[in-house]
Amino acid sequence: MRQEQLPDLTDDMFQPADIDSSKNEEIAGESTGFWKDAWRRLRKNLGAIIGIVIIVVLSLLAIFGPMMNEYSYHEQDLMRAKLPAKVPGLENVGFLGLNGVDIRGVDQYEAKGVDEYFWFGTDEFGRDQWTRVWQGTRISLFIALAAAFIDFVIGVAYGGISAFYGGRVDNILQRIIEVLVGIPNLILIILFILIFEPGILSIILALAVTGWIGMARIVRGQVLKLKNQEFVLASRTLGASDGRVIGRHLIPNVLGQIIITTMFTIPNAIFFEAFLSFIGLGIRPPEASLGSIINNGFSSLQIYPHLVLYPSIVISLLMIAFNLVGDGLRDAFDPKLRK
Amino acid sequence: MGRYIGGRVVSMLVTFLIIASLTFFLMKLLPGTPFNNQEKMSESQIQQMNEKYGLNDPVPVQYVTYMTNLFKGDLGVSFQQDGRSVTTIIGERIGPSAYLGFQSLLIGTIFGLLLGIIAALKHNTFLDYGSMIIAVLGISIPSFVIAGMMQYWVGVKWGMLPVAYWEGFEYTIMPTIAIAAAVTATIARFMRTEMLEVLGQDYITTAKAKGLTSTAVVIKHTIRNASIPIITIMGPMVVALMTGTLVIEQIFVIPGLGEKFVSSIMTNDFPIIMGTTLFFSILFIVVILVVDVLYGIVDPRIRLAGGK
Amino acid sequence: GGGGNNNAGEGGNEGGNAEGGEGKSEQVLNLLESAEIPSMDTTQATDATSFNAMNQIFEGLYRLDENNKPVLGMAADEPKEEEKDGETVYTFTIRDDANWSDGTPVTANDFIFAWKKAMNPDSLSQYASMFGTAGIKNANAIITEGDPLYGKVDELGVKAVDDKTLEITVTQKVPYFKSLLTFATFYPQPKDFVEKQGDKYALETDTMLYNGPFVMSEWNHGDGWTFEKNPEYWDNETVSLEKVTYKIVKDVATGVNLYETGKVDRAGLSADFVDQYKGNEDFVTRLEPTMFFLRLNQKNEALANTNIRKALYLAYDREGLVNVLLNNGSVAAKYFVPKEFAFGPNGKDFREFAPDGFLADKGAEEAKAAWEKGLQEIGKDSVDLEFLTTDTELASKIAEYAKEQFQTKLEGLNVTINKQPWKQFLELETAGDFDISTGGWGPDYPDPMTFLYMFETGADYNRMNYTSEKYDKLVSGAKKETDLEKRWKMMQDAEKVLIEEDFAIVPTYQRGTASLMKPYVKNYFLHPFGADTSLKWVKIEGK
Amino acid sequence: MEKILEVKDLHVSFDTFGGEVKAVRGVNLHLEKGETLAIVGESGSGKSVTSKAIMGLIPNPPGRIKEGEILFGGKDLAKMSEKELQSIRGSEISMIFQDPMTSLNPTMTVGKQIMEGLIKHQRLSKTEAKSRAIELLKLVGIPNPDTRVSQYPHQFSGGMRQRVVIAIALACNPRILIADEPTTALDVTIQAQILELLRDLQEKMGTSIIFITHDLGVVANIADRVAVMYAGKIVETGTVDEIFYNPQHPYTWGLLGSMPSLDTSEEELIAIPGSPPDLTDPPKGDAFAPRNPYAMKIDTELEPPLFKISDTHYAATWLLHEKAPKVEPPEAIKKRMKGMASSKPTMVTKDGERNG
Amino acid sequence: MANEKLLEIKNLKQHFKVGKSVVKAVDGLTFDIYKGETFGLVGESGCGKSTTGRTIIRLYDATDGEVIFDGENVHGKKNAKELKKFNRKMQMIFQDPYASLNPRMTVADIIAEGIDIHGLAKNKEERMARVHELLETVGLNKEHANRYPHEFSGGQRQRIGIARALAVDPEFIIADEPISALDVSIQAQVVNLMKKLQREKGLTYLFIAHDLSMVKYISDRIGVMYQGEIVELADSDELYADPLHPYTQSLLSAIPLPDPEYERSRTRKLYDSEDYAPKSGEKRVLREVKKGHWVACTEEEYEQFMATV
Ligand SMILES: Nc1ncnc2c1ncn2[C@@H]1O[C@H](COP(=O)(O)OP(=O)(O)OP(=O)(O)O)[C@@H](O)[C@H]1O
Ligand SMILES: Nc1ncnc2c1ncn2[C@@H]1O[C@H](COP(=O)(O)OP(=O)(O)OP(=O)(O)O)[C@@H](O)[C@H]1O
Ligand SMILES: [Mg+2]
Ligand SMILES: [Mg+2]
Repeated sequence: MRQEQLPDLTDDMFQPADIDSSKNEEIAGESTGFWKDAWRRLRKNLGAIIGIVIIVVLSLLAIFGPMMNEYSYHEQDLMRAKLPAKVPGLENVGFLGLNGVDIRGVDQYEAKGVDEYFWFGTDEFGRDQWTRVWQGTRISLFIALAAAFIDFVIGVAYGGISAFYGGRVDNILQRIIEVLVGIPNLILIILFILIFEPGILSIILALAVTGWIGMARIVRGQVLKLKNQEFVLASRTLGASDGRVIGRHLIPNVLGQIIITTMFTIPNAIFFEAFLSFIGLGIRPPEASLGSIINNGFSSLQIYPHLVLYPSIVISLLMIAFNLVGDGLRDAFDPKLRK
Repeated sequence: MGRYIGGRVVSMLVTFLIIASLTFFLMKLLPGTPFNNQEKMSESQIQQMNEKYGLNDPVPVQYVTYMTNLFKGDLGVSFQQDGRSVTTIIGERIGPSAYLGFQSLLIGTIFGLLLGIIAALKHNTFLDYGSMIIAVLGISIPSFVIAGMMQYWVGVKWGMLPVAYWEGFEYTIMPTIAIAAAVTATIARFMRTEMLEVLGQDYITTAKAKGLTSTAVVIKHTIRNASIPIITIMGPMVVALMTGTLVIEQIFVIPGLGEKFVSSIMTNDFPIIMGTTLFFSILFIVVILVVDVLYGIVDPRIRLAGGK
Repeated sequence: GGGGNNNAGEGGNEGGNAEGGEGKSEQVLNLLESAEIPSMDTTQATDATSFNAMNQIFEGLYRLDENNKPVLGMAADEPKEEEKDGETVYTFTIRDDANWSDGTPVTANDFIFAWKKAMNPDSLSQYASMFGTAGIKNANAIITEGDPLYGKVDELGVKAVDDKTLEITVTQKVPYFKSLLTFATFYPQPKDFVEKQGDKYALETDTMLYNGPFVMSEWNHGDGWTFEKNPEYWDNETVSLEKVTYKIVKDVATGVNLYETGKVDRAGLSADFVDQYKGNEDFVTRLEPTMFFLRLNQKNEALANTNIRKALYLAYDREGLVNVLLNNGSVAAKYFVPKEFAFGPNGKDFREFAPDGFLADKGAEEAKAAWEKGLQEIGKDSVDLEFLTTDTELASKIAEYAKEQFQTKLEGLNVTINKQPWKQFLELETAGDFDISTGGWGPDYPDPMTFLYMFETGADYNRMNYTSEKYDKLVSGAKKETDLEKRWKMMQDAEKVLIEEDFAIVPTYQRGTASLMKPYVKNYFLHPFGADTSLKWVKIEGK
Repeated sequence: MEKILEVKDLHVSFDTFGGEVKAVRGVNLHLEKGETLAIVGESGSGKSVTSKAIMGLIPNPPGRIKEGEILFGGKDLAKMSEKELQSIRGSEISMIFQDPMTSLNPTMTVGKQIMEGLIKHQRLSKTEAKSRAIELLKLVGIPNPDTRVSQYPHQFSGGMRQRVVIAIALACNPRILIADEPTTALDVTIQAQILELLRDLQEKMGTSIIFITHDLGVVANIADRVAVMYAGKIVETGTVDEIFYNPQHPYTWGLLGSMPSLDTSEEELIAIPGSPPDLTDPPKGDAFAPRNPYAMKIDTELEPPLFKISDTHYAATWLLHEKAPKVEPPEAIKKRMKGMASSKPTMVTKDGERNG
Repeated sequence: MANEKLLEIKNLKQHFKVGKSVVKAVDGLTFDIYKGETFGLVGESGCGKSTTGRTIIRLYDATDGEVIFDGENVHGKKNAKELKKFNRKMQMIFQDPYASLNPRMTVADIIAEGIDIHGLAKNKEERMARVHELLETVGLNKEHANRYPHEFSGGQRQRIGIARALAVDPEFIIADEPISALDVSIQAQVVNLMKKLQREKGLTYLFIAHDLSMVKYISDRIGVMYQGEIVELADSDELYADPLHPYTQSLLSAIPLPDPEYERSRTRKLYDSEDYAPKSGEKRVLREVKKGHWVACTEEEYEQFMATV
């Protein structure tokens, strides 16, 4: 401290200061709960925000996209089949390829005498791809969310019970998982779809047959760790019932992990549904999921790339978005970053 | 160690038996008969075929017969491929699948580790984001799309690699890339997380305090410790690669097991379904055991615990 | 041979051509197949891939030529015909130079051995009924359970007079008798060798013997196989190809890519690729005698009504289907017996009496009228129908198309698609558990009867509860009728009843296939029944 | 005495979510050859950050040395390149960390971990390094060093692991050893052993030690001089006797008073009320003022300068200013103050000038 | 201090199965705690102190032995209601101020957990009033009620933990190393608070720690544990003045005190349980060598101790 910075030190300044002792324990700033704090972290994570924005936009498009033009997802018109994408306004921006010209350089709109614009082109039935892609997104998302939800319910219950009761219960439940894991899940899923009526419901159930195992494992691990934590012991010494311990202490503390896991389950389910479509076990046409649209277009990948391109972009964006959000949440919930 | 493995083998056998039984009964729920060209068969012919393959017996009897034969090492003969034994069929199919799976795993792991390491070391930089974008794309784009694009551009348009078939090393390149993309992505993400975790450990600070160069710290102390947990995801991945390559096998005309597996389900070729399922289950169980043992070898902390 | 079923609809990947050397073209042909060979035992095989392979390496008494006419194969001459007691005895002489690939002669016993094996309940061929179709004595009885002759294969009307003389006794002369003899089920098998091999017979290349133009030199199950010229073949001078390779390729795009890079000489095309290759000099289409149609299950109250069925028949726009969706040379069909398939006593196409089928000029207008009438008759204003189909890409496309066609044109109709894997599909269809289902049928022999017998009352393939006395009478009459002109007429009438009067089925299209074939492949013959191709005459020229 | 290390006006900050954490805010200290300097202070006061700054191990980002010099052998460590630092770390200056359970790499034998530094700095061959490692293990008192050398950390008990960590730090005979709470995680008996070991080694090798701890008992045991840190600053420094028997800063009083001595009878311990300040926004004036029962108005406005009490004893509190009222330290502290009549404190400016 | 026994522990054993082996964490403890006193339990890490505390409060079911609280056996078969009553009388304060508070609950909810479980408040207002009162008791203020644990420093958290324990008005509190994880300057806050509460509410403490100077300061009597057993037990001054068991001596000689002069002269005594193993194969049992001073010794050693006293 430089001398000239020292002003005159008057006697007065050496009088005892009245320090408000209650201020001692004051905590500055707003109270931040776990969720609020996590949200704050998440907000600072650019990737996660991009992910959230993508999910929101795609979800909105999944809801409203099919209504944005006059075509329905099943309306066929073979006269306008397999048109490439053409978007008003963007049609003149050459490199975007949204001008209705196919890869051989022919303007198909002109060739087929079509005046309308199909933003994502049309498929082999002349159905509007835009409408179908968003319709498909809707179904894919629905399947994924539903499968994730079932995984969540079964996984949390199973893992929670296994860890909470421990001992023999845990042992038996873990053996069961071992066996389930030993059966390649592809066969289980395929058998499931074959035995039940094909359709959205059986796909969801099939995805859920083995899907919950990951969740169960994570919940079990977490609960095992938590149940000997001192705050749980404290609650027990206060005479808390099992229900209370589970509901107030265990679940809220594994919730973060559960959400993260779910975030990764969703893209996996979307992906697996696409895979099932590929081996011909998809949903009933003319309804379509993103997977089945890609699968249908796949055979003409070289000739009509637009049939694969747009749904692929959407599915990839969805996967990326959920992964980004999952990663972001993991960082946001990471206890190591908190004090 | 020996006793530990012994104990594990016993529990593996039990698991295996349960899986075998479960699959058997599940399979019996499959609709339809296993006969080809059923459309041209009359009722009585179907009956005769059922008789011939013992499909008219009550399911429990079939089960006992199957399990007895199984213990004799007899997996039966394929319904679809007249008279060829299941073991022969699996035997001739496993080679390409195993080779492809192994090669993809190797390449995917190497690249995944590299990407993950780079991302972690350059945490929150452009390189980190770049690697993670690659990683996420790797998981996001369906492998058959990657495969189809490659076949067309690399194979046909540029003529750099053979379009399909399984006739030598250059034939394995494209399928390997298509499969390895997802492996790379998964490993890269995992590795990044683990690396970041390890980089924050005290022993890394200790190593730095010794005056080791950053490279030495990363190579000697970080990578090894970060890779250990990766071993655990390798187990399921190995099996997934063996079963899950069917799409790639189809596109690149590779006579592998994955393709056979799915087609046997589609054609109700019961002995093949059972055979392949059991094969995969054994593979899976063994791989898990190997992974656990390996884990113990790589991580000295576990070795002793396991040895008790 | 091979029955067209729904599964076989996609652009098949049989195809072929050869790579040429310098100067004179190298006589090698590289082809694709879409499936594995399930069996090389002529009595056990059931599928197109096996039959096709067998046609190149085995030979029966006859084989099909370029024009699908039976020409002499193992038989040295046309048979002697003797008629007595309403039975006809054909006596065939087997070529002196007909040998198996190990040099042993092909004998009359080899034929009888193989045929009896096919009829034997222990090793029953799924095609055992062909012997009955050919009219061979006792054939039907031997394979009918409960019949006193059941299982007594020695009662089959065939006899080896000596090593090279074979007698076949038929109780009914059928016009397509010789064509049937080209079919794999009628091939011989080397008795001693087969018995020596036991279970192993025909499992690998070294556990079988060949008597056809080629031998199988390599067989990598699941991957492909290779044929080489058979030096022991009696007519090996005609055979040009030295080597033929087959690869199993299930993905159409892969096949096309392989074709583009010169790895194969022939590749099947799917609709999308047709757009790309139409106009290309390699592009070929071919009309096959395989028919696709919809079964309308008359168990369903609405479908029991003729007007409703008529409405469905008329509402379906087949042009869009064949020109845009299939786009592979398929032809819109309002008929059931295919074009360019069966030729009458006068040498004219069966179809000529109604070239474009029935009610060819009627369309959506009439469909609507019939629909309304039908609805009135059943007293409903809406109908829900379940459309059963398989899960292949093409099948679901067609189903989607049909659904849209029906729903947009027929007000009050609601169609639900039930997509099932093939096995499950058959299960449901056989059980009559459907309203509309997709069907396909390919001929087993070159005669309209191979189609028409399907829908007799109670027939195995009449899964839609269709009964018509008139139809039954015409068909059974035609079966017995020996006057070929009359028989022909009866069959044409039957088709008319089936479709124009009863609308029992809704025919949709006659299948075409589009493929690419290298122009240097010459004499590549395709057949409408039996084996798909004959490679015996193929030459590589000007490569 | 020879100053082998001198830290001048060191400022270290971390950029975090909550803003800039000013972890170290102008630390001055020096270390003499062969002595042990103890740094005490409560959690978060910047002890570890200071020592890491000396080692050049502040993680960047988020941390950075904002200002100040760290002079070692005439060179400023704060301005050295990473490469130069690497040649100093482990050979000239080494460090021991708090938790022996986590400071060793679990997948490498302890021998290898000791050898690494030797191979790097002394260019020993593998076999030489190994025999040296065995020697070192023996030196730190590990029985059967020959077999122990090829074992893994998990096969050692906590106390033994800390010995291994010490062996690693001592491998290249460093001139300075920084021990950051090396015994906090250990049992008292093992702690005593480790302290003895460190003292022995210091005697044998003449190493200078910076010993960080918050256990005053340990300080009394091992230190020659003591620096008391609070909120990123050194608030009092002096010889161990000066700090224990003549403490001048109210924070030091608090620290000493909060520990019962074996003869403390029933009276209350002196608790320092409240919690340490938030270093993202350190309070104006004296950071300790809000918790200081003797706080004066000036404390809330002006940061106190260092007052010199003796040649070795300095404290930063306005209480030492001539105008400040004479305050009585608490009873417990008064009891400690034995015959160390304080000479008149003088104010010291930053550059060492005196001010009457 | 009334000499009324609040807690009697008789031959308490707690064995854990770890894989196939058994860890005898607590192996035959016997001691009493009197009403209103602080009983200190010291010993090296892993000797079974925490296990003892947790077994007493029934977080573990004892393998063997009795815990008699207020004349009732705690480990007998009990129904839920009786257990609940018992939970109100005995409470625990934990070691790790970070792990002992549920990070997802507000301070108010944490403190009020006991109130909620036992239905001690009629309505929300009463509950909040009680929470505020408790916060004040432990030196925090109302405003803290709606904050989350991570916003507090270690000392504050520990005080929240104390408030939680106090919420049900217990008679007996087990404090398992309540200050080990805290800063020196903050340790005093907690210790002073505990002493204050004892004075005001007549609480009885079982104080577990390894910091001997603090234990001596706070405890009336101290038990020294070694490998699951008590080796010496005496009044705290007595124990420090005249430690008889060599382990106690070694422990005491190892503590550094904040007094440089003392430190310069302190010499450490070593203890090796194997050297000290009784040769005769006899087992050492706790015997009272002076009034209130118990030492684990053999018959022979007992004679010796008695002789020197
Ligand atoms: N990597 C970092 N990122 C952000 N802040 C940090 C980091 N390292 C230290 N700090 C902050 O610097 C301040 C001083 O920390 P330091 O570790 O030096 O404390 P200390 O005195 O060693 O405490 P302890 O006794 O707990 O070890 C603390 O407020 C801490 O939060
Ligand atoms: N739940 C348990 N399962 C198995 N072993 C246990 C369990 N709890 C404690 N132990 C073992 O019992 C012994 C005594 O442990 P305890 O925690 O009581 O020691 P402590 O004296 O409290 O030690 P510290 O001072 O480290 O807290 C240790 O060896 C410990 O590993
Ligand atoms: Mg520190
Ligand atoms: Mg403990």
